[in-house]
Amino acid sequence: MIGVAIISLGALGLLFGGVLAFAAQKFAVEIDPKVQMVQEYLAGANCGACGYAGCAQFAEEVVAGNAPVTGCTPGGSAVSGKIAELMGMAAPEAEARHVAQLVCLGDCAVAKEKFTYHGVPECKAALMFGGGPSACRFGCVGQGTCVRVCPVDAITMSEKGLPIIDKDACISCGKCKNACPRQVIDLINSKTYHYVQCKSQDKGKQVREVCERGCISCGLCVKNCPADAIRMEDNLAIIDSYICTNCGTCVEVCPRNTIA
Amino acid sequence: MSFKTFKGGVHPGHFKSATEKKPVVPARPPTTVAIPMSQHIGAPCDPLVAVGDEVKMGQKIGDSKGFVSAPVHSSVSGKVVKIGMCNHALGRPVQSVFIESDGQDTWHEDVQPNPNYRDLTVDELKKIIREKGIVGMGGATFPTHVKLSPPPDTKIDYVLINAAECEPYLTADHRAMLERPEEIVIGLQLVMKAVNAPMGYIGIEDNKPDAVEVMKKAAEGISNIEVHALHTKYPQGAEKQLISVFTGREVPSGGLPSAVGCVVQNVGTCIAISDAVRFGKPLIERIVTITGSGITEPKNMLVRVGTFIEEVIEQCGGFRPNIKKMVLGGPMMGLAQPGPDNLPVIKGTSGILCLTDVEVNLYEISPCIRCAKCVDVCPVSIMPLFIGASVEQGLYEKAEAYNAMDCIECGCCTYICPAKRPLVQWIRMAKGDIAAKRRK
Amino acid sequence: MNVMSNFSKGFVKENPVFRLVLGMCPTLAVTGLAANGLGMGLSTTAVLVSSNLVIAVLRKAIPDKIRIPAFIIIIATFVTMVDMLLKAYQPGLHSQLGIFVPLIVVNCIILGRAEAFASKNSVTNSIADGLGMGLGFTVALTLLGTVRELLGNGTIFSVNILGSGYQPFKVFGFPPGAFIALGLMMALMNMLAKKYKLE
Amino acid sequence: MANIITIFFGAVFINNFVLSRFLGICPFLGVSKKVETSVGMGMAVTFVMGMASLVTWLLEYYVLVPNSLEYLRTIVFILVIASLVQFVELVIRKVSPTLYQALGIFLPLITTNCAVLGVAILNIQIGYTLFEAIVFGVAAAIGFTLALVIMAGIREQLELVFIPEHFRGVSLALIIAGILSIAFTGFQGMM
Amino acid sequence: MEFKLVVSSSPHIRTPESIQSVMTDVLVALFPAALAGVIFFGWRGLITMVLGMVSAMVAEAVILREKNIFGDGSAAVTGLLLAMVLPPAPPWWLVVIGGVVAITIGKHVFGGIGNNTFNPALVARAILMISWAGHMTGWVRPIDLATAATPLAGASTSFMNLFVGAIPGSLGETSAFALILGAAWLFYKGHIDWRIPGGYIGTVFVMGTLLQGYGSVMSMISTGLFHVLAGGVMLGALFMATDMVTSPVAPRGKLIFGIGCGVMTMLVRLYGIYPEGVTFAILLMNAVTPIIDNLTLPRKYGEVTSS
Repeated sequence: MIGVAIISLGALGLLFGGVLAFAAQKFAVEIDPKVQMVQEYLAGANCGACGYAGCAQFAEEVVAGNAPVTGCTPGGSAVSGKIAELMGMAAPEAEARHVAQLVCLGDCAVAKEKFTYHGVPECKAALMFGGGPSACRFGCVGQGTCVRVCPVDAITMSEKGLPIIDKDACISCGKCKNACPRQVIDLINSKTYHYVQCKSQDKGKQVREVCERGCISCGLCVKNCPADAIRMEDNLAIIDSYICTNCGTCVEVCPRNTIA
Repeated sequence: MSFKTFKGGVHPGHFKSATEKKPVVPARPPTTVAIPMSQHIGAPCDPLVAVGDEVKMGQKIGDSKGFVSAPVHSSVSGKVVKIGMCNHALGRPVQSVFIESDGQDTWHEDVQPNPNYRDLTVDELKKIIREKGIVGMGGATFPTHVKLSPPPDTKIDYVLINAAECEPYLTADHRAMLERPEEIVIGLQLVMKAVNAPMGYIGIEDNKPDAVEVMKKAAEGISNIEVHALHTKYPQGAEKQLISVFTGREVPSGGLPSAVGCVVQNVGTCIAISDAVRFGKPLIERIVTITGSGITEPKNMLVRVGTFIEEVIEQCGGFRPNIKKMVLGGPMMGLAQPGPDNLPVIKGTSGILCLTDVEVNLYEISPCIRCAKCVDVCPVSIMPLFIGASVEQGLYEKAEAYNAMDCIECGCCTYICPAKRPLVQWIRMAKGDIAAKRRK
Repeated sequence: MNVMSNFSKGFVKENPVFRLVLGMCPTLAVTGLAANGLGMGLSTTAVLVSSNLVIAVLRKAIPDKIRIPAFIIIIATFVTMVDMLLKAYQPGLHSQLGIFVPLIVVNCIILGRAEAFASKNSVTNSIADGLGMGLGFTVALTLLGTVRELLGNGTIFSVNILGSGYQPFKVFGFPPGAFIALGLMMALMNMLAKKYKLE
Repeated sequence: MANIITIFFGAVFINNFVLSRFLGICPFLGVSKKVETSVGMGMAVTFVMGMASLVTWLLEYYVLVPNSLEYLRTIVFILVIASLVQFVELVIRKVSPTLYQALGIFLPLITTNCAVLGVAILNIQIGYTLFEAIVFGVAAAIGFTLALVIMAGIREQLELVFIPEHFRGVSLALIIAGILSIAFTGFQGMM
Repeated sequence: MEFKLVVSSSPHIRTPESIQSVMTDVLVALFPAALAGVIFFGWRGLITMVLGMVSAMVAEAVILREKNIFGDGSAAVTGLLLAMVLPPAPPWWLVVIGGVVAITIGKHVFGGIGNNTFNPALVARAILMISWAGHMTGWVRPIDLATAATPLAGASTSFMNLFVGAIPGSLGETSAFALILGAAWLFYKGHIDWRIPGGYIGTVFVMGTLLQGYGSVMSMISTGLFHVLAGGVMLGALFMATDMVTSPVAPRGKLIFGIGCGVMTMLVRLYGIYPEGVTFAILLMNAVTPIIDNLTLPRKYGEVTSS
């Protein structure tokens, strides 16, 4: 009885093994070695939980950059870590965390508006009308595109029309920075140095006309910086993060409280 | 009495009664004008004058080497005081020539009447039309000489004159027909000659029976020009829809009207052509309807190009205090402006619409309820609801698949949407994005 | 990764049902009654632990090329054993679970853990992993079974809870209710995960 | 003949594999994001399930039963199906790259699709003849495809709307499947 | 300048219609049928309808954290429609559960108004039907409210009764006359298209005529007519299938949708174990609506057919 079972299973195994071995050689197709390596790491269950048709296709898509490295759910965190490493995407955690910072202070209390915008709530859309509703050419548009692109909902819109970034929730992905048409979001490590919360390259007089808090390029910070870390470029103070000693003098001397 | 109609379209209120009975009055000559170097679709002009130069009325002050372009002319005589940026109806400031008028309005020597204008050759005609800076005056401002130069192997069967004036509020074309019908007919004849077309049609919406009558009379005895009353429906005046109505032909997707043997011109353009060819006058003034509940005294005015809108408004008694929105053009396709300051009238300014809280309702955008009214009214049979939703989600490829590029931006979908969704704006965003991608 | 964390991750952080969305077929099919869910979960756990154990032991002996068929055979063997054991000692449960007992063999969790974990880790860790995942699966199935049984029948483990006056929300006992109940529970889990930052 | 139609109709609509028998849920949830993909998947499943029904039936009645080895059914069947699928995949990949792109890429996914093993075991449990078994296999796969395509259509459309955060993905898919399952109960009793 | 203007994209004028006005129109259109329900089934019918509307509206207001309980009016419509497909006098808790289920599972798990794939009222009805089949089939005769079977279950009745609605059946579905009256209002306002109800009713009539009306021409026509007037076809075709959110948007798609509903309804009636198939038919067609939508995109203006 047992003998029959063993023999038949063995025979079947041999048969299929032989056929497959034959087929694998006969019908061999070249595969990208990187794809093969990713496939090695995967759970290999071909379960489809990743949304792709099997492990092989998922591996291909990961290498092509279309699928997330964390896509293999049965493998869990261990597998995704290995794939990320292979793909060179492993996040270096040792370095200090740079989080998204808003570099504009122009909320509706301090910055003038040319008109009231009404329509599609996207900064890009608002900018199509006369250069946007904000009187400042460099200021935040306030339609909240960054709020919507944030994958972890770390950004909310204040009542005054400026985004508020939850620094603890920020994962430093940079999506908001890339989505902002006015580029008033930067990834900054605010613990180790100071930064200027304005992007206006207008002359001081023009800035005064449109905003109460913008950089008027008075140069006080440049003069007073003990480390010479601040320079004036295009009517805007810029603090060099490598030189800044985080002493805080510039914050004190700025007449418009633009530096944080 | 109506002629034929096209698929889709909406029936907004007319709102024309404020100005349709008011004759066109010339505006006060401006003291200073700002002439933008770009008043048309295509390459902007380079200034031909420098600060301090003396210019005369009708003098060419800007030109470009580009084919799709039209020169600009001074609308006053006087001195160039500044060449710099000036606000523009399309949103972005553009380079403009600021001229201080000397009050004399002396014509430039190039402006000479031509009594033998009927004997001009086709090429001469086209040259005059280009040199005098004629562009489409319905609002799109496409250079007219380009429209009159179809690809060499196409035969033009019809010239269609869009006298529908389907935009609510506006009456500039209506008044032009009542007051200058002969010039329109002459303009049409010149266009027909320029493109060698055997037949010309003038289409007028049937809510202007007086204009239909006047035009019929003006065209009486001319065998190859017919005047027709059309259904009152927006967008009756849209190029593609007008062609369908008259000829039953459809302009292929992405193609030009000449592909189906048609050329479409606006009433105002016909008058401008007649002026240019017969009297040598370049396009330096146009009829503008100033209306809406936000203006003290609605009027039809003959305004010089470059006149600041502030001055025009002032001549109409100024804004009422409850003004909420100022639109250049009609309410369906016109562009809202941040304000009247430092903003000149240009060749395409058909109307200045001053709207108050009554009309400007700041609706909140609701989710689409798929009522499909936008599908029913869309004159080009695309799916505004899906395109809008795709763009809302950032799925521009999907928007392209739903034929976003075929949209004529007439605004019917947005007008009809009970959920108050800004469909046209989304579609415009999609078109911008797709066009940018295709250029790559 | 120590033994303890390998064991505990299966319960919440990488719960096979609620977080990884694996093994949906038995999850939906047999959870009309809490007891069935428990039985199915334990059977799966047994297979998972034993196959993880054997594969971890043999991981160096099995040639790389034929490892997947080898794993399948090992798993199928244990599934057949569980099938026979259930039939012998729990015939009622066996007939309730029906076709889903042999189908444990194609449960993605088992082959997935075998390939991704047991074939690369030590025996102790593999057992911990299998036990954790299996019990996480069991807990999820029992929970779903409990909810469905309570709403759809007014009982839990066949003990009447809601009294005889309760008019059962029978849909939860039927296939549509299985989908809907699991969908709602998963949304709840997503909410809790978000709240306690388990991403 | 009437029997065949009953089997077919029953497997496609009345006892739809996904919506009422809970077989093949993993790919149903995983591969139902695009209509195009779901059609390809459906075709691949149909092919494999037809083949699997044939082969496993032959094995059962010509190998297992004569040797009284029915208890090895699970092992043998899964082995056969896995090998069969892999073999077909290898062949298609070499022979026709286009067919592989349309169909072949889904094949690995099918090994662990419990619908395939399920159909093989059900064929034996119910006691179908060879022809009936193949019809049942193909019909079950068509039912699976139907559910998959409908689901993919709905999910494609739902891309255009804002789904509440916690319901995004599988959670809402399950609820939709539930409602679909209700709609399919309308077929009860037909035939 | 002292005033700040508004800038927005064109067009600058909008139709006065809003979601709220559309929903109000639907409520107005449902009024005749609701009134007929009250006339035939008495104050219990009224209570059921009020209960359905209130529970749906409260559920919606709670989910949206909205103080205005009427909101955009869609919850009221859902609640009323649900009540109209319930038996005249179900237990109160059944109606409340139905209203809540319709708004939550039928609507808000999809993201609220406009997003739901299935008709919320029918989702709720189907779930109630599966859960409490006994309560959901408690049919009574109009006026005297004695227990009775519906015409579809074999009870004989006259065509006049069928048309006016003096037959046992769901609260709001019996009176074809009142339903047509209400639908006429929606047609007039342009909220519904003839294609869905036309395709639906036409198919039911044709299939009833051909598949069951053996014998003379008279019997064929009367059988077809019977299938149209009995049960929920009128309510389903005029108010449920035409629900904008869950039906196709393109004209051709609407016709296909209507025909599909009709075919499915008749299949269930003639061959299934359920006497009535409207709910299943519409839910099933709701599910395939996205596919219909994608296959029936209208030909765009100036499309080059072959190049």
